[in-house]
Amino acid sequence: MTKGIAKENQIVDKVKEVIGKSVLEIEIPRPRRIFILIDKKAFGKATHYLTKKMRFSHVSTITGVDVGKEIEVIYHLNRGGTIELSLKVRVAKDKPVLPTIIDLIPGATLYEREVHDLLGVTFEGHPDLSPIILPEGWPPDVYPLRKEWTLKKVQKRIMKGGKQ
Amino acid sequence: MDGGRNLAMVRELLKHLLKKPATLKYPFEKRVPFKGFRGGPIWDMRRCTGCELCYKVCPSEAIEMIGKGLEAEFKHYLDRCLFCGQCEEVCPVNAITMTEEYELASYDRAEMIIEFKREEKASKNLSRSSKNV
Amino acid sequence: MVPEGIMALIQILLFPGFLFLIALAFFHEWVDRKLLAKLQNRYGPLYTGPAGLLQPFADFIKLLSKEDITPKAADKFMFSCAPLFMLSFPLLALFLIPVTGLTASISFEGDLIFLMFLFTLIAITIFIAGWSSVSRFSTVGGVRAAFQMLGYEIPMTLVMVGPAIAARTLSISQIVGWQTHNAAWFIWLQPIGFAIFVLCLLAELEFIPFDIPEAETEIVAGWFTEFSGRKLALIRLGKDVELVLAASLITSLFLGGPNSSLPILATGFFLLKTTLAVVLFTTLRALFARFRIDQMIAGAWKYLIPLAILQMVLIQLGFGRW
Amino acid sequence: MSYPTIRIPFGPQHPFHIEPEYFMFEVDGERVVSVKPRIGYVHRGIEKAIEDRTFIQNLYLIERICGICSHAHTTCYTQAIEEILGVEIPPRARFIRTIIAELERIHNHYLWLGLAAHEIGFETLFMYTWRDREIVMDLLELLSGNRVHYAMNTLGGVRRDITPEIVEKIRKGLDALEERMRYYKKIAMTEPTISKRANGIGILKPKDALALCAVGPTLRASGIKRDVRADDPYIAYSEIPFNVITYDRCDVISRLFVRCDEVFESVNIIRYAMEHLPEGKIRIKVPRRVPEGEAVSRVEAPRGELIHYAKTNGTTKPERYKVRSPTLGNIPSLCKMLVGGYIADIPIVIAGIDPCFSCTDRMAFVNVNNNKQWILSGEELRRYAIKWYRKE
Repeated sequence: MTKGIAKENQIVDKVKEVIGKSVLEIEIPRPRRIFILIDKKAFGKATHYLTKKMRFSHVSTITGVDVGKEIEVIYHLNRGGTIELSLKVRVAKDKPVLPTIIDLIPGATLYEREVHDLLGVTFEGHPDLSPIILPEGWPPDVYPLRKEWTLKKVQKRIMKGGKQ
Repeated sequence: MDGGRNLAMVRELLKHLLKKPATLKYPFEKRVPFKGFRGGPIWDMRRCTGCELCYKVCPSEAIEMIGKGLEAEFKHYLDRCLFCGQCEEVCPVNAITMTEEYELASYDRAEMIIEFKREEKASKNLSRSSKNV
Repeated sequence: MVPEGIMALIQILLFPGFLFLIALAFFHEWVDRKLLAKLQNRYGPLYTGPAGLLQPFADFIKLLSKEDITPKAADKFMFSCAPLFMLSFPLLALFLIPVTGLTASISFEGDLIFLMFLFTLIAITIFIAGWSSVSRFSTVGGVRAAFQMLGYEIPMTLVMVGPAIAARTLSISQIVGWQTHNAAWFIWLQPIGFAIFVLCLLAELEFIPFDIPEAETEIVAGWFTEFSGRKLALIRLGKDVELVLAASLITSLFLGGPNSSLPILATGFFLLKTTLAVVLFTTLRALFARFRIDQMIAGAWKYLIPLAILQMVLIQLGFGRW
Repeated sequence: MSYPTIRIPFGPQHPFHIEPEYFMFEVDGERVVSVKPRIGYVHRGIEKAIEDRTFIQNLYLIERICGICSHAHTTCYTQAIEEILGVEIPPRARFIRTIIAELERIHNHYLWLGLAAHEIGFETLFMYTWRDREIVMDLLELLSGNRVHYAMNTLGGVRRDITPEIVEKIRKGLDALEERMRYYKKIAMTEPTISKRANGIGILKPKDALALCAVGPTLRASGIKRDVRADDPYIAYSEIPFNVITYDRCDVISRLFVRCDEVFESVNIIRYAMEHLPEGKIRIKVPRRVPEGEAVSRVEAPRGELIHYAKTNGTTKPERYKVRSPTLGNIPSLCKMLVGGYIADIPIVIAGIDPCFSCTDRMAFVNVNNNKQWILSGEELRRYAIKWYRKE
């Protein structure tokens, strides 16, 4: 499995040069797939470097995962349709704030709004974080994809108090 | 505006004057589904050993078991069934077969529940007991 | 009651009058739907009456029994009058067309002009219907109907006057008489005029290439979105009678109309030719996609009007005269 | 002198949408000034529902994300789970999956052609294309037992094999499909009314397409050669020669041509795959419990790049499962195309990207209204109670 990932290793080495110290985890499970977990501090520099210099200009999507105390936001970036680099950033659950990447990739507007709707991560600089998926009368503090909000808890909340 | 009248379309239109319509006069003419079509499933209660595998694997919980082991009887909820064939596949004794019946709609949800009883208790165990057989 | 009065009453109410025309309207709608279905490789209406013949009538009855909702914000008076005008204008216009012989029920010098005036009234009724049912879709539909009228009105009028000049009369009955005597139909004498007239009638009837005012995929049902129940039934009947009007206008102006004075023969010819005209409309309907409103008007002004003027010039030079 | 722009709502219920989506248009006369999309009306909360179902049950839930590209979703799902399991499915299964994927692409493109014709008011073409679509649906029913949800994919391979006489029937069906599509492409090129409504409409320049991350035929119609089947090959696409179709006129008519040519490509792919169908098993046993891990899997669905992200925690249920369907990727570019056009162009431009809103809305939360009605009726209340007590 290692023979096919020469290009991937190159990319990882270049990324290490630029933001070496704040790279926490790197994983290349198979050809054309890279997972990099970086510290929140180096997020701005990393995204700028990847999108502009390394030409990862296509964002396939942005995934939000509730990992207990923190929320992990994964940016699935793509170069030339082939290599898919998943850039992972962890954000504290009580203060989930991340800078937006719309200036780098305009196409990410809806994905950021989606993560905002469902997990409560606010993206600074995003022009319009109004709900895109959830219905109008949705209580603002209920983030359905968070683990603490189980199906039944949300139903109770919606039927009892929340505006619907 | 009516300049480039294209003849391909005109020829095709006139050809259709002679063609037989492609649509069927349903419900008078019905289309027979192909072999292997996944229609409403039925249980063969003589073979069933009550192993609960079909009940566990059903993605939409459309199968309800009453009783245990060899006395187990089934209530199949047609309105929840996905016709995915997973129960037919997982049944170790091939008691479940997917029929080729697709006209399963009904006005009353009660009729959409089909019971499969054991042999000695009721006569019509093999065939369906609800109206829309 | 003087028998002659009864005869007039029968003429108006029964034979070439309302009953006959409305039955003809249903029949033509049936022909249109069945042929369109045949061209599109499907059956069309089947179960009501022999081969679905009574389907249009059944639709009409069904609509009569449906609930009739008037939008709260609508202009009540205009909203309820529009369907009535929509039905009465084409019916009135049909009395100018000779059906059972060489002269129509009402025929006077200049009834062609009166007919053109009725056509414009129909278009205005459509606009009023759209405007008075104050919903976004119908307003846009009404405005589009008005735009479309600007597009097809001028070429249609120019082309309708063609046969009048050739026959040196402004009465439809006399145009028909002229064609029968000289045994020369205007379709051969003024082919360009005939083509333009058919296209303009398609626009007037709002059939496919020009069904912009009721483009279902853009503005739901355009100007008659808000109508339901009895009002919708009247509007649909009005549109069917309009189809009969268009077909009979083509028959009388360009296909020589009922070219014999014997009532039975005349009506037979009239029915045959109008049905042929409807078949022509349906085939065109199955052939095209819908234009955009700006394309329609641009096309009308860029192509139809110059061609109509060319036709007028040809007639003056004596080609269309015989 | 700017007139006050009036706002025309398109949706959520509108005759030309097959699904409820909602666009609020600011219109100045007939010109569109601004667009504000609002989706989420068929929001069934599939990702949350996935988290409390087993992997086998999820197979059928994910299949129902979309009616037309159901096979693409299950292929993506089974690929992701098989990658985490580290399992390699037999080559015959890979070829059968490719055949079904390409048949589904033909089915989607025929359906789209009919819808586009309906959008511009061409009823006859709509009727013809949907009649010919029956050929490919019959093939799929023959192969998998169902016209739409084929349920061919399962973890570890496919559920039904292809017998020689099915291959023969497919070959005959493909000839008919190819010949009809050639005719429709000729119509699209010559018929003046179609080119009037689709030529130069809904322009998306390559620069915008890349910046707004457009996917699939919408991207390829702006001249950019991007196709997951070629760039990031999966199942059997690395062993089958085919070429990626691009047109560079960036408007609705070039999207139509891209899709027409893709049908020809799919037909050749299926023919090649049927000739080189390897022998052997069609599925292998897969454990119920999936080890901890994560995977990103990408598939070229008929509408564009479809991406799934799976995260598992060693139990029989996935920890987190993210689905991003192609339509969500195309909505920003759609808004760019719509601004500046006419009202009359809105349906055909929206139809241009072949939106599938059931895919787009499969996100996170169960729609409570359905539940509420669901609970009130007696039978459901009883069954819900049984399920509830069995859980406690």
